[in-house]
Amino acid sequence: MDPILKIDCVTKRFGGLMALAEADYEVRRGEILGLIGPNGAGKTTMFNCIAGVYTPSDGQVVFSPEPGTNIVTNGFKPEKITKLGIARTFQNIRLFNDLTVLDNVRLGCHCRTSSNFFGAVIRTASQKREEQLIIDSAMRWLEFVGLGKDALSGASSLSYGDQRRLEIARALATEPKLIMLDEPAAGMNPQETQMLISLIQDILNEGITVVLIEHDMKLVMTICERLVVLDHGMLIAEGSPKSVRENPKVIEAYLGRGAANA
Amino acid sequence: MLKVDNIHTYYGSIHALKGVSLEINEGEIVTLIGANGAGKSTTLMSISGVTRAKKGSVTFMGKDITKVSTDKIVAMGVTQVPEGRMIFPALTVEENLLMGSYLRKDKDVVVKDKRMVYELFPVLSERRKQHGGTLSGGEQQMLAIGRALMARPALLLLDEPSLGLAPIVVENIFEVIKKINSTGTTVLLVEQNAQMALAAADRAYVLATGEVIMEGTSEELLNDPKVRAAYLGEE
Amino acid sequence: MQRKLFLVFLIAALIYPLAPFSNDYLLHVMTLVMVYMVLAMGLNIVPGFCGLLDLGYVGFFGIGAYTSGLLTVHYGMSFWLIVPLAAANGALWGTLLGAPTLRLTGDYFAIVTFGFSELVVLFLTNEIWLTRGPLGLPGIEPVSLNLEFLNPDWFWYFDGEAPYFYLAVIMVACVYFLLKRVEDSRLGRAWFAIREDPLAAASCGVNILNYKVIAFAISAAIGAVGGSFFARWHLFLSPDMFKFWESFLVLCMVVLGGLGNLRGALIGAVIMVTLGEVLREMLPVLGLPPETRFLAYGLVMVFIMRFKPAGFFPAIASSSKTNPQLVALGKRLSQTYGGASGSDS
Amino acid sequence: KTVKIACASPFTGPAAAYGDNVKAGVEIKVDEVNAAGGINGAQVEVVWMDELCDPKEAATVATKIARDEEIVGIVGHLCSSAHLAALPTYVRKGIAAISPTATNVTISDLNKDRKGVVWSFRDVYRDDYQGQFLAKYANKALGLNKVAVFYENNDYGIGLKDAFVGEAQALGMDVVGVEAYVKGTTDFTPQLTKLKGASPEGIFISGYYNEGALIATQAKKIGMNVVKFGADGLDNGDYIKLAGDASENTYLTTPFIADAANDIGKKFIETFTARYKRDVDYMSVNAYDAAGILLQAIEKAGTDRTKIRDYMAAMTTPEKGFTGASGLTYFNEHGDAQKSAFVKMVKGGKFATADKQL
Amino acid sequence: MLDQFLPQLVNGLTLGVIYAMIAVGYTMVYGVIELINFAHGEIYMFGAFFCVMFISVFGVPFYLAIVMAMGCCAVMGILLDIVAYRPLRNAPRLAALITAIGMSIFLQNLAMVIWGSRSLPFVQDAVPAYLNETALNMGDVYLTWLQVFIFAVTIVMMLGLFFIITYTKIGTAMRALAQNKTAAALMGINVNFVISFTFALGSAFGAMAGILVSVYYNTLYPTMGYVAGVKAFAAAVLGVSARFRAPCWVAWSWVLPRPWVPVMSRRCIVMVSPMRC
Ligand SMILES: Nc1ncnc2c1ncn2[C@@H]1O[C@H](COP(=O)(O)OP(=O)(O)OP(=O)(O)O)[C@@H](O)[C@H]1O
Ligand SMILES: Nc1ncnc2c1ncn2[C@@H]1O[C@H](COP(=O)(O)OP(=O)(O)OP(=O)(O)O)[C@@H](O)[C@H]1O
Ligand SMILES: [Mg+2]
Ligand SMILES: [Mg+2]
Repeated sequence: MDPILKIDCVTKRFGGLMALAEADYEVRRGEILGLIGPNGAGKTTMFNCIAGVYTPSDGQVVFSPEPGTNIVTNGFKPEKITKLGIARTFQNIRLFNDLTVLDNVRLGCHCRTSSNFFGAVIRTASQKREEQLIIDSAMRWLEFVGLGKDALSGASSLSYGDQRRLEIARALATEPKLIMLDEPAAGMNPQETQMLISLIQDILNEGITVVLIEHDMKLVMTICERLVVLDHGMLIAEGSPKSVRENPKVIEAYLGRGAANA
Repeated sequence: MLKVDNIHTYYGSIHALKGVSLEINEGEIVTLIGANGAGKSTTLMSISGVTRAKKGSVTFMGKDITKVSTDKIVAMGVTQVPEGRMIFPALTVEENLLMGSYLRKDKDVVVKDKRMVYELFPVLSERRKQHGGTLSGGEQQMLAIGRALMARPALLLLDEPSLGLAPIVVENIFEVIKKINSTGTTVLLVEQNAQMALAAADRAYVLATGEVIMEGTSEELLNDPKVRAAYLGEE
Repeated sequence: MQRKLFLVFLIAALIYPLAPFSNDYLLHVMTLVMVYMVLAMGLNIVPGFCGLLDLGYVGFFGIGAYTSGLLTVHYGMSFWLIVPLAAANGALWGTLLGAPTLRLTGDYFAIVTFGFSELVVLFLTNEIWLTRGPLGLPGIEPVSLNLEFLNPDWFWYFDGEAPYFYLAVIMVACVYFLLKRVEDSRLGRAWFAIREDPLAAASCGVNILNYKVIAFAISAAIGAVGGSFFARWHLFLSPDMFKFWESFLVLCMVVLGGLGNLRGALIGAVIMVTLGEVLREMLPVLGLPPETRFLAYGLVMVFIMRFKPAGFFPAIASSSKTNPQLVALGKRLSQTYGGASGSDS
Repeated sequence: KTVKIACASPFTGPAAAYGDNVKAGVEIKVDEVNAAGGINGAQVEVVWMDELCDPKEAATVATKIARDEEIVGIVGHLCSSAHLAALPTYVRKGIAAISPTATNVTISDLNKDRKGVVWSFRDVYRDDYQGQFLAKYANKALGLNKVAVFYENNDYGIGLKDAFVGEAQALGMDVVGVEAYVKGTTDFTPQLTKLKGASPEGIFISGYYNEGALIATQAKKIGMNVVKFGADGLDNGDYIKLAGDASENTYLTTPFIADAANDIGKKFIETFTARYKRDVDYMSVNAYDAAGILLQAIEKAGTDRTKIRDYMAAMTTPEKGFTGASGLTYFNEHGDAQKSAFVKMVKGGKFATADKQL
Repeated sequence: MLDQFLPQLVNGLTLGVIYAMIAVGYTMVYGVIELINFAHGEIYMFGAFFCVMFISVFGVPFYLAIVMAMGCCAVMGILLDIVAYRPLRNAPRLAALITAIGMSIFLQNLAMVIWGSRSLPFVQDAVPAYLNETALNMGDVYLTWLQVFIFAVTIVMMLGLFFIITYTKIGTAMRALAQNKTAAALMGINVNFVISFTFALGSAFGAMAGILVSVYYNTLYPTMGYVAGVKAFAAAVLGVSARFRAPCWVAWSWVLPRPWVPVMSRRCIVMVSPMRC
């Protein structure tokens, strides 16, 4: 199994504080990797380092969109990384609230399209075709996450769970190789979590690798093939859900006795 | 203690609450469950007077607070942990906590409470001097809860306190809720994690699309098949 | 219904100048309104579409005006040549100013633009060798239409207000449709994304800085076009016509009309320009001295904002109603999902 | 029945104070005429047009005036820039304007239509005339050789300054410093301290009285008790009020000196001070006379715009001239007033004829 | 050059502190509700006029008149907030900005209608004589007591303000409110009161500045708020960018109005400084 993403001794400092301390692991092509750990362990920071919001103070992030091609993405701007094929969602939803649901997803298509000012002004045939393409693929992703019917309504009028799904659709529209979900199930009730689980499975079937941060053990244990556990920015455990669940370090730092009822 | 009598709340044209009524007695833990967009947060906001109820009335300790301004309501002892944390990003953790005790005069007790909060959430005491905005999601959640505790409220409104917290902390949170309840604070709890909410609460209301569709003691609801299917995620 | 009324009004306005009873004063005011319409639409791009506060827009207006004025006075260049040149010049300065400073967020950027417009005024005031400074730039030739290559006596001076009126109409129409199209395109969406949430925009692959600069340059170019027309119409320029107050005036138009909405910009221009003239008429009728004119002016502004905080046309992604592709989509949706499909866009 | 004339000036905005002066002059004139039974039985009505001294507004106002057939003539504009902006309309529409205050030189070239017919006149000195005159006066009468110059950075200030400096150098005077300032500046100490080093014998203030007063005061503050002199821009009672005793021995050119005024002037002063409770300033006087000229033209030539213009254009010799509060006025072929300048000075806290005249 | 530098420095500082005082008004309001309150310049102007009115019409003694004028302007500031801005609390930010501009136009013209458009001298004989005497004099540098007074007043007021903002309850309330109104309300902070208080304080400062300027130059006129306002506005935003970092805006507000800093370079400073502050 060749890795799609290598996290190579990545360290991130904020002043005195070490949010990530030589975290070191890899994401395999076509898997669902769970990234868990206590609050403030550095999970979101990890995402931000991969997505180019932060640059690692130390170490490398190596991304290989195709088997064989390895790109060190340190210091790349977010838009560049998106173009390379890494998409992400945010821990606290960040949608374009004043835009329609469709427009949110159309924006996802931005980095795969090219029409410019002049194209926009003199509506060339090619530009029209492109617009149609954008709309079609946007709709496809909306249907995919089950928001097809709300395409033309305002993003802010969606309920919380739907907003999460919309954010995922937007990320998928960038046609990523790897998608990172930050606590997708937060604030969802069990029913919606169920729907989310199947959605993530579908994403995988699209041939997209998934990394997700989640505190909902039920979800994590059901769909993740492997787990990586961070604590104080350090890797404390890695492996199958089962092995991680038994790991005393993890229980002590993260799961607690209640691990049973997950 | 608190009586919400058939309130209607709107966001512009959106009719978010369509006549919600509920009642909370001194010393209870009452929980409010329901799907996303059911109107739980709106209910809490209407109680705190942030979003005003167009129709209906809210009475607290026998006083009608439907039209009373938010700060007065808080002064009467109703504190909320709002959805989405709403911590002060540019204030340090410490300052955030002190804002919680803004209305309190008993300085020395405040200091004690602060220590109590730090014991409750050790992470926070590590981050003491850090700006609230740079905290991690979960840390912010803890800060929001701690800040509310600093107010020593008579009635505590919690909106999804367990959101984004590690399992170990979640258990812990529910312990805390029980504890402060035992020290005489009444609690109104909104939760997605209905399982634990019902376990902790004495009574519960079920909200759907802005209306109360069910109410009863936690046991009744826990054993109600409809509830189990809809909110405890059992097939 | 409303639409019909509007069309009737529009046509009436268009044929009015030909009517025997038409009077220059009204035409002059209408033309002035249209100049400001162009400015308002141009400015709208920056705060309206990209969500950046720009307090120095008049700077580009001035650049355009003086480019046009000077080229006319010194080289007697034809208006039709000047317009593109002025636009280019505006865009150039827009880029030069934007590229380094658009990294600044919020009001720091506002201050920079503010400083820039002051800088332009200072340049115009102090570089007397070029602009004649405060003495102003009088004696600019009016626009002329020269078709002599078709027919030896096809040469017209734009004399009086009517021809300028129509020229302005054309200008406004062009800018309006240009922006309408941009608004509903990949470019426009990118701007909105930046306005809503830069980080999310970046994670959609939008290169924020580039798009901001593009927006700024386009807006500058439009301002310059307005200026180049203004110079050849007004026939006199002086630096203090481009004081920062003008920037605020245009900003007021944009906000009063409805930030981020083109029709709003148009309405805003009409209100802010005519208001002054209307009051000029009204005050004597109400028996108030002329000194109270701007007293009332200020009050009216306050009241409009009080009762229409989001302006007359609150911004909404209206494109889905006009864009055929989206209309088609809407139909398809309501077929597949029945009436359920929300379309409160 | 009534005759309408327009008076276009800033009545609001930063320049409103000046507009006020013009308004006063015109009001008095018109009231006099009306009191005396109007023009050929018709009462005179003034349409006040506020243009904020802003070219854009001025151009608008111009079209508004031009379109109202009842209006037969215009007193205005106050600011040269506004006047220049309005001119094209007046020329195109053929209505005569007479400005009491616009001194900019370029007006003389742009006030003619393609056939060379003059449509705008002015009852005020051109900048260059005053500038040169003052230079001569400073040198010959006051015997100054070393002068410093302050000028407001606007058309008036610059025009005046250029003329003055040019003439001064021609006369072999030594101009030790030329400092610009913008309207609304309140602090001149820096420039003054700088100039103090060069120890000039006099300061030429090429601007208006508000800033002029500040310059005088601050010059005194830092111990520069030198002669100050300026043009009609300083000619306002407020100059003395604001500058206090710092205004002592300031010399300025003016079309009009209170204590040397003719009877018309004397009468005007009475009415003015009685009505407005302040000292007469040159703007009011010029406005008074400008209105006078216009009304006389109407009286003689009737209410036809062109005829009125022709009448004024014909006032090219002293005989055909108009005698008003500021003495005799007639125009040259460019419509510029030909009148002799007086010099007055501040003495004992008020204006008085300067002891030396040229 | 140097022999001129010192006196200029003194004079510049005098002005600088005054501008700083106006800037404070902006900074506070801006800091709390992110509103560029353009009407602040007019408050400053009204301060001067009120003071003169109290002296010349009611014969109030100089210092008392100052205090009274400040009081009036404080009230005026509060009214301004209640009437104009409060209704727009939840409206888009620019709406309030436009209202501010409208208010500024309104107030300026109101003053013109009330007191006429021409400049008035400050009632000199009401000003205690010793203020115009030189306090200390060494070579080119000399300070009048008035300047001393100006410095003293400013320093005292600034310190007071600093104390209020950093140490008092209402100060912290201001800072909290600036970040999240809802949350602040949920802490039991009376939002409207705090904002009104901010306006009152800022306006009082503005009034004081206006009075000092009009005494210093012995002139006041309805449009004086316009120029001062704009300069202070620039200074204020730069100040805000430095988050209540006093020295920064004192410095800027001192540099900006200096004529002897070549105009061009001054504007350049305005342009680059945000990146530096
Ligand atoms: N910009 C910053 N400045 C300073 N400290 C920061 C910053 N961002 C994050 N941190 C700190 O780094 C640590 C890791 O933050 P991070 O958001 O990655 O935690 P997390 O694993 O996502 O926790 P949670 O599960 O609660 O979201 C936290 O303790 C936080 O306080
Ligand atoms: N600020 C707002 N503007 C417009 N509509 C809103 C706003 N806030 C909530 N709503 C709408 O009001 C209804 C109730 O929202 P509310 O947040 O109270 O639901 P909730 O039960 O708290 O859901 P969740 O579990 O996601 O918090 C929803 O339909 C939501 O779309
Ligand atoms: Mg996180
Ligand atoms: Mg909620």
